[in-house]
Amino acid sequence: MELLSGDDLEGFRAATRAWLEANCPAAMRTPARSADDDVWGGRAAVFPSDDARVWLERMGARGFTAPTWPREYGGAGLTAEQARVLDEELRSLGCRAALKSFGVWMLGPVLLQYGTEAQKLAFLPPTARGELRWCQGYSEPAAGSDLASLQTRAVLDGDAYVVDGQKVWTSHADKADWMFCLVRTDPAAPKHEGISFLLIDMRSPGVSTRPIRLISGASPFCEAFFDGVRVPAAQLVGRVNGGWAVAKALLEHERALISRMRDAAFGEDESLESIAKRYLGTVDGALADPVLRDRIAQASMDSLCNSLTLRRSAEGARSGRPPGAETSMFKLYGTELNKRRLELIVEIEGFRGVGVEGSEFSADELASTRAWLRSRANSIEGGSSEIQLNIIARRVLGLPE
Amino acid sequence: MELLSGDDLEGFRAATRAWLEANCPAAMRTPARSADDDVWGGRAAVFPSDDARVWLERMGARGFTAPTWPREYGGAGLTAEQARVLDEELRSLGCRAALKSFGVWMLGPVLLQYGTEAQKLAFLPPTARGELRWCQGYSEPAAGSDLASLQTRAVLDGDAYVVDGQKVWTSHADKADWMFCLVRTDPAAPKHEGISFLLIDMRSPGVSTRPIRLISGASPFCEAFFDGVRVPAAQLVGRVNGGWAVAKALLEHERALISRMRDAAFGEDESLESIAKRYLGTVDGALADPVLRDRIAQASMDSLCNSLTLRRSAEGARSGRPPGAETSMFKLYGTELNKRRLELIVEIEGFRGVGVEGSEFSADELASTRAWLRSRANSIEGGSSEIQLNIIARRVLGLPE
Amino acid sequence: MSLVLTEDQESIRKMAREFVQRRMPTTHLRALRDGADALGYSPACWSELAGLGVAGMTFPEAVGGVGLGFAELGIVLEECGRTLAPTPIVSTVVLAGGAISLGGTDAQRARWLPGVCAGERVLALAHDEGTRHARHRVATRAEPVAGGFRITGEKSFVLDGHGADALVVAARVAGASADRAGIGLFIVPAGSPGLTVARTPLVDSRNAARVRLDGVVVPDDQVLGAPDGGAAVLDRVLDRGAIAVSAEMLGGALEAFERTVAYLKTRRQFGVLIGSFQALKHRAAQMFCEVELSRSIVLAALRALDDDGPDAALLAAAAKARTTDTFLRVAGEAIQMHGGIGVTDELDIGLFYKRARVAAMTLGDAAYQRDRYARLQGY
Amino acid sequence: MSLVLTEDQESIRKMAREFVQRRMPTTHLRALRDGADALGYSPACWSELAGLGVAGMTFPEAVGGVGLGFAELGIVLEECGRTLAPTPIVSTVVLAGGAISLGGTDAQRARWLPGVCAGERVLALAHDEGTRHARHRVATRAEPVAGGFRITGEKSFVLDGHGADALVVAARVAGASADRAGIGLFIVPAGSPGLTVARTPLVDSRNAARVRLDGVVVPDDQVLGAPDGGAAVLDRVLDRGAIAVSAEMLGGALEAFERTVAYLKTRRQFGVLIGSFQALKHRAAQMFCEVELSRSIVLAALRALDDDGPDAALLAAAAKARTTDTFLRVAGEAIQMHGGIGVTDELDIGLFYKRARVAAMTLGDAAYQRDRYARLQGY
Repeated sequence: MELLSGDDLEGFRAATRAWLEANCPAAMRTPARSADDDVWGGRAAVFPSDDARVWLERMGARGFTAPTWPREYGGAGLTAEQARVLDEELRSLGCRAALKSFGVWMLGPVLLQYGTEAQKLAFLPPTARGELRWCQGYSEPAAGSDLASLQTRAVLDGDAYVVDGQKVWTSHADKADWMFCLVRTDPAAPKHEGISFLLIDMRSPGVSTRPIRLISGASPFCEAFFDGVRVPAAQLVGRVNGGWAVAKALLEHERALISRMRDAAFGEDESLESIAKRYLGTVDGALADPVLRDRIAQASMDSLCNSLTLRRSAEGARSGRPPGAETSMFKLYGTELNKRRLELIVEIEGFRGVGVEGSEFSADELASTRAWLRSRANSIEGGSSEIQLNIIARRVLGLPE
Repeated sequence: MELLSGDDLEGFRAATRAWLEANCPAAMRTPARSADDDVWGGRAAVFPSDDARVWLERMGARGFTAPTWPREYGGAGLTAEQARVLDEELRSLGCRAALKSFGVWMLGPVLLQYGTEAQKLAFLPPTARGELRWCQGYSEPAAGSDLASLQTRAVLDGDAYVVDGQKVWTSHADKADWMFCLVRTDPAAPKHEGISFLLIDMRSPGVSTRPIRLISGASPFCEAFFDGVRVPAAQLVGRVNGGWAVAKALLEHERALISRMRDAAFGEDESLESIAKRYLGTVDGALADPVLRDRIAQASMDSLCNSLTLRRSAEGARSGRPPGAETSMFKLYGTELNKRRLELIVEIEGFRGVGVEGSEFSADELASTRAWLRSRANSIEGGSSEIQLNIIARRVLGLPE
Repeated sequence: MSLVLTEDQESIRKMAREFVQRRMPTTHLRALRDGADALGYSPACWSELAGLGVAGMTFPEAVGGVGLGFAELGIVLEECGRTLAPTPIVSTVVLAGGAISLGGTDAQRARWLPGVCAGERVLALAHDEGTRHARHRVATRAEPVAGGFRITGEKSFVLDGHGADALVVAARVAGASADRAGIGLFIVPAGSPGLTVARTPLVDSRNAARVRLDGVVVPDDQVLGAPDGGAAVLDRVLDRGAIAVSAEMLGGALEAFERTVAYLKTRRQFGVLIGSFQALKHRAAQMFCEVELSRSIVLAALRALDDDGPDAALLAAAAKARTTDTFLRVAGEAIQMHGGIGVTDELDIGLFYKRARVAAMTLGDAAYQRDRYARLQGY
Repeated sequence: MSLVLTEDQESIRKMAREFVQRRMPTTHLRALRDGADALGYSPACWSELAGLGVAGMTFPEAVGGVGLGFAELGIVLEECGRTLAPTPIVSTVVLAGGAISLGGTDAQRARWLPGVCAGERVLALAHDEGTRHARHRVATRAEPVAGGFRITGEKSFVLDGHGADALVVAARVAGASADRAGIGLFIVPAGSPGLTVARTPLVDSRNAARVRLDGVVVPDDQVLGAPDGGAAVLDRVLDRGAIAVSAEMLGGALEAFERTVAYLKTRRQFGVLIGSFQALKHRAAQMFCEVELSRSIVLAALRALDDDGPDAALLAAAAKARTTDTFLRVAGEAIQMHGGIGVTDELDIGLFYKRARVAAMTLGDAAYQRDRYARLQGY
């Protein structure tokens, strides 16, 4: 493993590039065409192609699916700098993501911080290899923005917690193997102090799920029901009634994730101006609709400013300034930008931007319409824009309660 | 006075027009050039011309300065319909306002509702004739939006209240003869229940004023100080500690007044598009700057919608639906529209829109710059936009506290 | 002209509301959508509504109409907007029916309008081409042939086009693509040789179609007025259409707004009603103002149509621009304030959001209307 | 290129802040304004600031400069923006000095730049005409005469024009009014026959002048570069100017924002701190985001100048558009949130508001910059 031992970053870059060129199948170096090309792994993993399976196996074996995790937990033990180089090389070769995983993105970091050694060894390596697919059991019907008022109960009975209650807005609960879940273990305590963080096997008796249909027509979210589900006490992460700290740490990872996803999406998607040129036409080289052009330029500039702010924050983090509540800004602004962008695309496409099916619309048009409708949830899920504004006002600006 | 006896509205219109044509001096049928042409009356009245003095005397004698007040109190005893006809005829002949008066606009209506017979007889006729100039003693340094937390104290001492304290944002306090004023008469009561409404002669010993310079350079407002000022108890309006009801009634008149003023101003001023044509030029008949043109059209449409809403409200009132908290909407929207309009004018005029003095700018340019700066106070004075939003949310929409 | 409803108009509102809420609540739209209904509206409901006088409301009694005005029709449209009730009012009564009424011969009117008033015939105006509304951008050509015209071209976003018994087609007899002069209006019955109509299912589950005309021959007696002077009629019906859609959007905005305010008064988070959060209160109050402004301009525009006033075109532009901005804002805020359930298909709010976007584009969006308003005002 | 300040840059910030807060707080601007100062800035303060290396910061050591970059100058401008400190940095160092540095001969540079670096000479760029900025709209004519050019025309909004020792004048040698080709840059010393300079006092109490050139003769050795190829230099200094003004606006926005947040934490109404009102909190949080975005784009644009990167023009447009929108919004909100005292001359907030508006127009407002951004991106 000489590849990882060099502390010379350019050496690492060269070695990484060589490994990627040797190991990434050619088909995995083409852009993903749709969400159907995503690989989420799990016990019942569905691969769009054999190449996708091979690519995950190789990346997982190398620890590159969770590059900064220690190698004993399935990662590659990279420094943040090295991980950035890996990321750059993956982009530069146009490699598809080998694995999409809430386990890697969200659970992993908190398990590394709060988990027991046994938990880390049990859960992290298969998660990194894409063998376990996770979902997030946070929101409940009466606990949306006010997450801490959740009601799902877990009562200790011998060596297991008995869980009863309901979760909602659980991404892919119907396809996940395990859930990381917030439960109330002390109903008498102040609401933030009676919450624990549990890992639940979705095959456990008493667990059921039901997909929620969104306005976009898709059903990425589920309701999940727990009816006397027995969860071994060893699957508690952190201390009993200490789950809120774990939950908050995980939320920051989620917000950072959402910000990065939006930012990345801006780079990959067809630019607004390119779409606009096709649909609106140009006069003397300028878009034929000057008012829409002004708004397109504003959206484009704002996304440039947002990307630069993300970069500045990342650079600050590398020079020792931790990103704190400012992830709220990225969550807020990134999702609002994405909404604006998709709204503009629909306006640019005009009548062709509001089609729902049928051969009269192109696949791209139908996809952008669905994405536009889907984007309305961006400013609600993962902590609504209002919650982010509250966080910025209180924690960044120090305004009074 | 056959003029007023006819209940035939068209007969009243004809008679009114004839009277106006006979009595309005020719010079008073030209547009006012600036605020210097305004007639505010009062003991120390300053008239821009003899015609202005004659015009006020004739209108005052006819009761037309306060058309709907009963004739015994100096008004003309007109119905709302007749008053509208009078207003239309004044506009149609292009007559200048004979009198501007907070006494007529704001104090009069509440004195008619809450005043004693003696108070009405003492104050209303000279107010209608423009012999008394009033100012409004409401806001205090620590009681702006939260008006009810005012601190100016009035303690009964024999047959007079002794007033100590300070008012701020008092329009023309330095030029007014009298002030209608909110004072605290019971410091122990809940804050809304210890307030009384007093009329104070500004010549009383212990009263002093100091102008406040605004960002526009003008000083239309003053601070007013009360140091042991003795105010006869007979000058209390309404019941002791019952001043809040009087105050609120007056505020509604103020808001309605501000809305009407904005609306009227839109009709009289040069249109945005006319200014824009001069400064921006046109291409094929359209303003040369399409993005600014879009915003000008939006502002123009919004002011049209606002005028129509005022008209709808007035028609509703005539058919028996009282204007309630919706005056808050007019205050809010009218002032925001005025700010937008003046901001647009500055943008349209470009470099010429930000001049502060000197021969390099035209008088109109300098006036619009001052008006733009002055307009920033519109959404603060007379109840800030935030206060109006609170009122709409609570009283119109019924949202919880 | 008053902006306050008369007693008769209040009765019409009551009648319309009662009917729409009972026969065409939002579940009606859902049933049509989920059943993939081929028409996208219910002929039975339309027939009943016509029986109440709605289809003939703006037509004279001579052709089977009721002889009322747009003020009254606007009330019905507003009520339909509240439940997103799909009806062919805009396509059949306002646009195509209006064109035949304004520009047709007595024979044409006698042939088509009684059936419209009875709710038995559905018509559509095939005008727009390309991806957005533009008043005189007509590239479809009508060439003179013996005894008539041969029409070739393609139309998009034809409201109710696929269920219509006949289309009124705008086609160019002379001039360049954006000229006002040279546009003719032609009545093309469904099933005419060379006519292809394909429904384009939209997110609002309402009705629009793409229409292709491949050498469709229209005899002279199916030409509306002078074959190159259709723009006069077209302009008037497009103004009427914009105002009609505005009235419907007003209803949609009102309903979405009221449902949201009601939700703010019942949903609890952090131990309190979310309607007590000042940030949401202020946003709700701002929306209230916009909805009130929309109501005023819609009322004024409808009355201008009935008074045949010179400012109808200007008010049409202002009404469509204002209601478009308002409905889009209100529907967007409605989703956000409802939170998670706001983006589920189960809740109706998403239906209002989708309708807002499609209605926004119908007959010209807000920026289009501002451009038109400015041009009408001479700048 | 990093978006995080180096230690040296942090030292420069400390130095600049200390100087500006001590010598040019907002009372400095007030004193100049209320005393109707003829220049509008303090030569003494400028001399001191030059002594600290600010005037020569971006110039090479060969002409008396310090040899640092725009990243460093931007820090100083940001600090000046915080107190609205009037200095001739933009006019003298960035615009006119930059033009001489980029386009001048060795003799021209030697004649003017050492004085600039020493804070002894003030220069101005006379470019705009009419009522708003437009990059290549130059109607002022330069006719060839024996040994030079004769210039006739009128310039508006010439920053520091009335106090300048010399003007760099953009005049047209060939072409039509908006052509990029045919523009020349000419050095015109103050007092030249035919030159009239009149100060135009603006609401921000800073410096701008109208300049009239009535047959001013400029000898060949005072032409900057090719007499018809000045646009190449002009474009670069206008980009630099836009970025410099953006840096100053960032400082103004930061200061107005921070003062407002501080006020929200101290002002009480209804028995509580007004900063506890959620509607105000959300508005403050949104402003925070905009200020942070502004900071990022300003940092990136300044660095692009130092790296001489190909995207400097694009970043200039984005920086000026973003900081303009942000400063206007923040200053407007600052007034509103301060309430009554916000509109008094006594409080500084109004000064920030006035500066925001004038700075917005300087070298192109937000809409202008968006137009330019779109054009640079090819749409």
